[in-house]
Amino acid sequence: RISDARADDKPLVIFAAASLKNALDEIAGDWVASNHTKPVISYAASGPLAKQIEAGAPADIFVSADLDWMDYVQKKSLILERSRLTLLGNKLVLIAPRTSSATLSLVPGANLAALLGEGRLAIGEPSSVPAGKYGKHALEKLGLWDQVQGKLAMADSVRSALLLIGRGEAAAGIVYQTDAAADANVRIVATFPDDSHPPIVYPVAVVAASTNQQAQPFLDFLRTPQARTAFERQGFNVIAP
Amino acid sequence: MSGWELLGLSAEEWTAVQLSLRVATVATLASFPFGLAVAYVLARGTHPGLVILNGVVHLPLVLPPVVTGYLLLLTFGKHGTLGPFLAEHLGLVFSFRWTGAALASAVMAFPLMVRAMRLSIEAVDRKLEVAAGTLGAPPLAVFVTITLPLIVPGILAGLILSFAKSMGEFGATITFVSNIPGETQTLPTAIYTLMQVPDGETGAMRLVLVSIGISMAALVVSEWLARRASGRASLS
Amino acid sequence: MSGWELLGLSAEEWTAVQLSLRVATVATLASFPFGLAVAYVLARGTHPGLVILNGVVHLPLVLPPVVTGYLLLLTFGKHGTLGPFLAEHLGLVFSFRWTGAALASAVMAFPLMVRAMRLSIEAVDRKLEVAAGTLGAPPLAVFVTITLPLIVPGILAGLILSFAKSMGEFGATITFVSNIPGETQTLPTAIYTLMQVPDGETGAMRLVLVSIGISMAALVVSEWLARRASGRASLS
Amino acid sequence: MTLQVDVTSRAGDFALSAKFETTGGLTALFGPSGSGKTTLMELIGGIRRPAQGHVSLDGQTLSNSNSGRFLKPHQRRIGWVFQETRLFPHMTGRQNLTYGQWFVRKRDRREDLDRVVALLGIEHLLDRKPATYSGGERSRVAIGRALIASPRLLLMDEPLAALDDARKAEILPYIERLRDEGSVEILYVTHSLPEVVRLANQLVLMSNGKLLASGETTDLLSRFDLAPALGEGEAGAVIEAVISAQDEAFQLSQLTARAGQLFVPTLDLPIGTPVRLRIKARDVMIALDRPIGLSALNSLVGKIQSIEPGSAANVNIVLDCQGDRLLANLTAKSAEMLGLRPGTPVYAIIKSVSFDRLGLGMKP
Amino acid sequence: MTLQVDVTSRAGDFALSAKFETTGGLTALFGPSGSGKTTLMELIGGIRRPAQGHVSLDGQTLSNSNSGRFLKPHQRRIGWVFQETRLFPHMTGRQNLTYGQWFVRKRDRREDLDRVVALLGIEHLLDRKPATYSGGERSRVAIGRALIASPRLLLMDEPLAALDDARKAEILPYIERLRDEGSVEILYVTHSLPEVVRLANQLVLMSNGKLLASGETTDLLSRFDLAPALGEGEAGAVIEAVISAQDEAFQLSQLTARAGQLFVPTLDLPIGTPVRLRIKARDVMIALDRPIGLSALNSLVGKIQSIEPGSAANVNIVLDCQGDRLLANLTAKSAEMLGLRPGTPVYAIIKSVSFDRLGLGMKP
Ligand SMILES: Nc1ncnc2c1ncn2[C@@H]1O[C@H](COP(=O)(O)OP(=O)(O)OP(=O)(O)O)[C@@H](O)[C@H]1O
Ligand SMILES: Nc1ncnc2c1ncn2[C@@H]1O[C@H](COP(=O)(O)OP(=O)(O)OP(=O)(O)O)[C@@H](O)[C@H]1O
Ligand SMILES: [Mg+2]
Ligand SMILES: [Mg+2]
Repeated sequence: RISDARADDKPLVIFAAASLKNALDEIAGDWVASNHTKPVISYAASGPLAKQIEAGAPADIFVSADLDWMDYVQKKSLILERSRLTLLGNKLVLIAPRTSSATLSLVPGANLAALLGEGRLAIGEPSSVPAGKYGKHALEKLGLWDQVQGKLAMADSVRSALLLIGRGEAAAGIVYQTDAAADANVRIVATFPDDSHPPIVYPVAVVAASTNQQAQPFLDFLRTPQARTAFERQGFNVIAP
Repeated sequence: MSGWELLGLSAEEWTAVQLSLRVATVATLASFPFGLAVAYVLARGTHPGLVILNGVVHLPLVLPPVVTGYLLLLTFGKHGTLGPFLAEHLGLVFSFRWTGAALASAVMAFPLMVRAMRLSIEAVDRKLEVAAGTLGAPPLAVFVTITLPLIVPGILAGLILSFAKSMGEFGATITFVSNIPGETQTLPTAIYTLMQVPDGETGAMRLVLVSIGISMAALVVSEWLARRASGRASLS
Repeated sequence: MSGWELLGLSAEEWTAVQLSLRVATVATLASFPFGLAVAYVLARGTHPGLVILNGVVHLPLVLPPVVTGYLLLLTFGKHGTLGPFLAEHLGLVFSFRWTGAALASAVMAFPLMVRAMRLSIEAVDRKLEVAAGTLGAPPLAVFVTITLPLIVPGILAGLILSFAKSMGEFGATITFVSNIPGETQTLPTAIYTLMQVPDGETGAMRLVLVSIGISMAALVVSEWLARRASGRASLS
Repeated sequence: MTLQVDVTSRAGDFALSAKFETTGGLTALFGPSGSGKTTLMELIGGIRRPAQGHVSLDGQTLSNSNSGRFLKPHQRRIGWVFQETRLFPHMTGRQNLTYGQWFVRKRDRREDLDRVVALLGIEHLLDRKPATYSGGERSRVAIGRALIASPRLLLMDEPLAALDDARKAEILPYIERLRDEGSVEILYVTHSLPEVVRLANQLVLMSNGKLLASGETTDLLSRFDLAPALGEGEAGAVIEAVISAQDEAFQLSQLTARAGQLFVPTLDLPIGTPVRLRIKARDVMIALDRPIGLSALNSLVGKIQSIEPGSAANVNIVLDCQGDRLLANLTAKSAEMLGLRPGTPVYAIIKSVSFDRLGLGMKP
Repeated sequence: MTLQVDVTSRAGDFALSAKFETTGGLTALFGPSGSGKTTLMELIGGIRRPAQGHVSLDGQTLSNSNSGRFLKPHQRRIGWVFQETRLFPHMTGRQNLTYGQWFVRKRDRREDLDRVVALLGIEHLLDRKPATYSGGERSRVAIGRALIASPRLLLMDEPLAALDDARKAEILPYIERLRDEGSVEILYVTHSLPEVVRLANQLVLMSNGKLLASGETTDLLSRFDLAPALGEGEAGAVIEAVISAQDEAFQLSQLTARAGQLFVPTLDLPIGTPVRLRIKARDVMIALDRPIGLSALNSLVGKIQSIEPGSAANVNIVLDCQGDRLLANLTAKSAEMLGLRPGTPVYAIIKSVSFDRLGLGMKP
């Protein structure tokens, strides 16, 4: 059991957004290779993770896919504010099923409705799923929101949205570039301009209650070139210096 | 001022309440004949292949709901295995429709419904069915006049379990038909969404109470019906 | 080469398999006495207050699993209503421990277990219990020697439903005790994680098959036991 | 109507084999508890599948292990009065009673609810569920239910066992009528010999899964060798007679048998009707001279045919009364005191009141 | 042991009220189907709660509607043989039989499994579950189960109804022994008058929820006014006698009653034993002169006390034979032919073989 382990080889417990699994698993491997104890990573949606930290979860590091939930825990002084760092960035793309030949350039006034036709636009649930939140913001900024508001299919995660598009249920959708690039069933139609939405970032921080000496070193490890390669291989851009 | 305003619900939430009722009712009633048939076959059949059917029936219980939702998508989606066929020949379209939510609920609740009915069927004294046969009743008539009335408790239990499960089903539904207000946004998906927003708990709890209220009402009705039925069947 | 390598599982996944088995078994067995007691009271009791108990038992079915998980967090968490008390006086710690996963599973499966057992208890011929009483058996002895053996089918159904549900329970578990490999990462949460990343489906489906395999084995055993029990009880 | 049965069956340690044929009317199935009577009925009714053999009714094969033919119970029109009644617990008395009517064609319906209800005295049960019936009330409703279904073969498994004599006496004439109307054949299990005598034209004796004997009731009941199977004190002769006069003043019927004239309690049947009566061996006294000043009305002239030791203190005497065979059961002491030997001419004395109403009826 | 009952109860339309007291031994509960016998037993056994009244056994109050006292069945040590047997379906015969033993203190145990099993002939059922038992086998196991539980009051609800006469004859002496040992009181429902005569020292007659009469069996059975309740052809006198000689050669016992000497089939009891015997009215003949050359061994000297019209063609004659009251049932025609009047001196003729073994036994 985690709490019973001796302090020196007590593994790090990382609460991380599920979308980072591939990259973080690889980096964790590298971390072990450089003579550290294997960290324990609990992947879930950012919201539950934040609430669990609030409820006293034995986490050392919180990697959020969402600014709001990191702010939530910070406001409650559950993280070490000085350790907080904006680690990764991502891009938002408009995708369609692989078989689709639609084209569209994402400029104000573009005819997204025509691209959808009778179909729906799959998107993360805008109030709870970060990708949806960014997507809604971008569409509003581009003045396209009203065109599609009644045609949304709101998924519970960006992966579910991707699935809906990949299966051809939805005519198009908005997901992260990282997810779109890895899925052969979808085709990227266009990338949203960076200024159409707040920067897509993945903040990380050490949990305030953590007593694990390895927490800060691991956070530092996430900024090494080795880690950077791993993140980039999954399509993220590493923002942290 | 309408009822939902009294409850402090938004129009959208009120829609979700109505939709949930519809989805739960349709899911329960539409799956009932299938549930009953499967329960009967599992209770009475002797074919060794039934072990497969039994396994399949239990799958929605065993699988994480997202997986079930995923499999539903592969099967009943617009481009799924059965989806196009059903749409063309029976006019049944599930994708992004409340019918899809009902299907997801029905599938998730199916093992519960089947098990309750099966238990009741297994408890029926088969000597009574034999007696009905000797009075000239062919098998179907025996089922309708003897078996069915005797398993009313199991049927009611199956229906209420299915209804309650439908009121709470969320994972498979949202994966299968996503979350479209007015079409597929049921109470549980609305609650889930609220739970995912920082400080959304209060709003969620209000909906939770509505959901509990509906389910408890259904429960009380089902208990009352069961009591009536068993009161009719015996007393001593 | 170990079994899990043959199945193509990683060490972590194998841990999740073992943990799931443990969680499902403990959840099922530990909730059994409570389930049986509640089923008995609901089947036989006449107190009007039982309608409340009945409602509470059904709650985990009605509520979206995240809500149940959240309520568990509020109740049994480190800073929850009962958590500190239980930790101090009974040494029972649930928060972020496999025991918590078992608790979540047990709670989620409770309505299913109770209903199955209750249906069986209601089907017991009470004249037999009366007969046992006239032979001098006090109520507890009647329960153990008459009622219990007669409801074996319901007990087995309740146990297998609980076990299967535990193998698939995900929403309440991940909300309550997170998804910590080796501690709270069960098969369904592991599957969920894999479903959340690109190219994770293949891995997920492998785990799904493992999960199905385990559940089907449990199912077959339970059916066999049920057949044996009923074979013992009657034949004609 | 004829029922042909030739079956073997096995359940656990219990093996049954039986071969017999009936010629219509009512056939009693008689034998100790556990001898296989219910099992045999189940084989005939199609509730149990014979291991070997065949059953046919009126020429129609109901089951045949060679051809594999096996009609389901509902295809046989074989009605049952089950030993454990098997009433439908969720139905009222009325619904139970009329259940079978739904599945009979109109023209095959023979029984009317009201008549059956009145006969069985179950008016008060019509609107109640069986859970509150008494034991005998359950049997009565079960009998009614089977009757109203108008089967062509009726299997009755100890239908009157739970009833008092008064109630039995009301129902028996009705079963006789059923038997004599000829539209239904009856197989009747009972442990009561008076019922057998009264009702059965044929008798099948079972013991331990085997057929001990089968044939005409009259013949089997006159066989002293079957006495152990039939029960102590129940042996007797069955003779045939016709009603030759009615004495209305004293409410007696005078019968003429080959043996002579007999007075019996009045039978409400026309003069000339052939009847059958059972004279229990224990009710027959022997006198060397025609008795005078004795209340017994019947004395028949006969000759002792044989004297055999019976059970314990008794001897069984077979009398030949002008061709009618009579049995008498005396103490050995009496036989000795009177010096009875085969060939001794004697009078057989029988009280009129000793004719058992349950065992006296039309010739089936 | 004494049982005091004074209860009223109501179930739906059926109202029951009964007040009687027993003085130990075996009390028969007799009455038509639906008259409330089972209900009355349920009130005594604590399965049903009386609306009013009280039940006490041996001075211990079992229920009392005034004080609100009501012992649960398992606190009463009242055993049951249920009309519908209620065997435990999940237990073998052996487990069913020994079930009650777990709950009796060692010193209260009176019955031994092996003996009961042998008596009831149920060896072959010990390792089987009840589902495959025949009807009669179920009753036998139910009887055994109740006996082995060694209750202080045993309620037997038509325990022998499903059994053949041979089996009954084996079980009856055992019930007599139980009755005479005095450690258990028995309440016994039956529709068979011979069983009543043989077993019951007291009789409770029920009709339509009411107590028709209760008292000593001897007294009630001699009352012609109760004949309709007792059943046709079953009226008879019960007289008391002692065994005065044993005729081993002819296997007869000679009894001495006030009425005179009687020969009956041998009773395996010592000389001097008081016995009770029932002489059915239908088995008694009347002669004006002492008969000669007649096989009947018994002729008692008496005087006609009264002649009453009986059912149909019959008259009921009460005889006074030196203080013993005898009943005779003759046809009116015989009575007329013999010119019988009250006061006429007559001989009552009775065949020895007509004494019913089922109805002949030690004075209870
Ligand atoms: N599966 C079985 N294994 C062993 N014996 C069995 C099985 N099924 C039935 N028997 C036996 O077969 C015998 C015949 O049963 P059946 O019910 O035909 O008797 P019955 O003549 O109707 O007796 P009763 O008059 O008591 O009703 C019984 O002794 C019963 O115990
Ligand atoms: N709830 C009820 N409503 C109406 N009548 C009832 C109810 N319960 C019992 N009775 C009636 O009470 C009467 C007495 O039943 P009980 O079982 O005591 O009869 P019994 O004397 O044992 O008859 P049997 O010899 O047929 O077993 C029956 O006529 C029965 O129908
Ligand atoms: Mg039988
Ligand atoms: Mg009764």
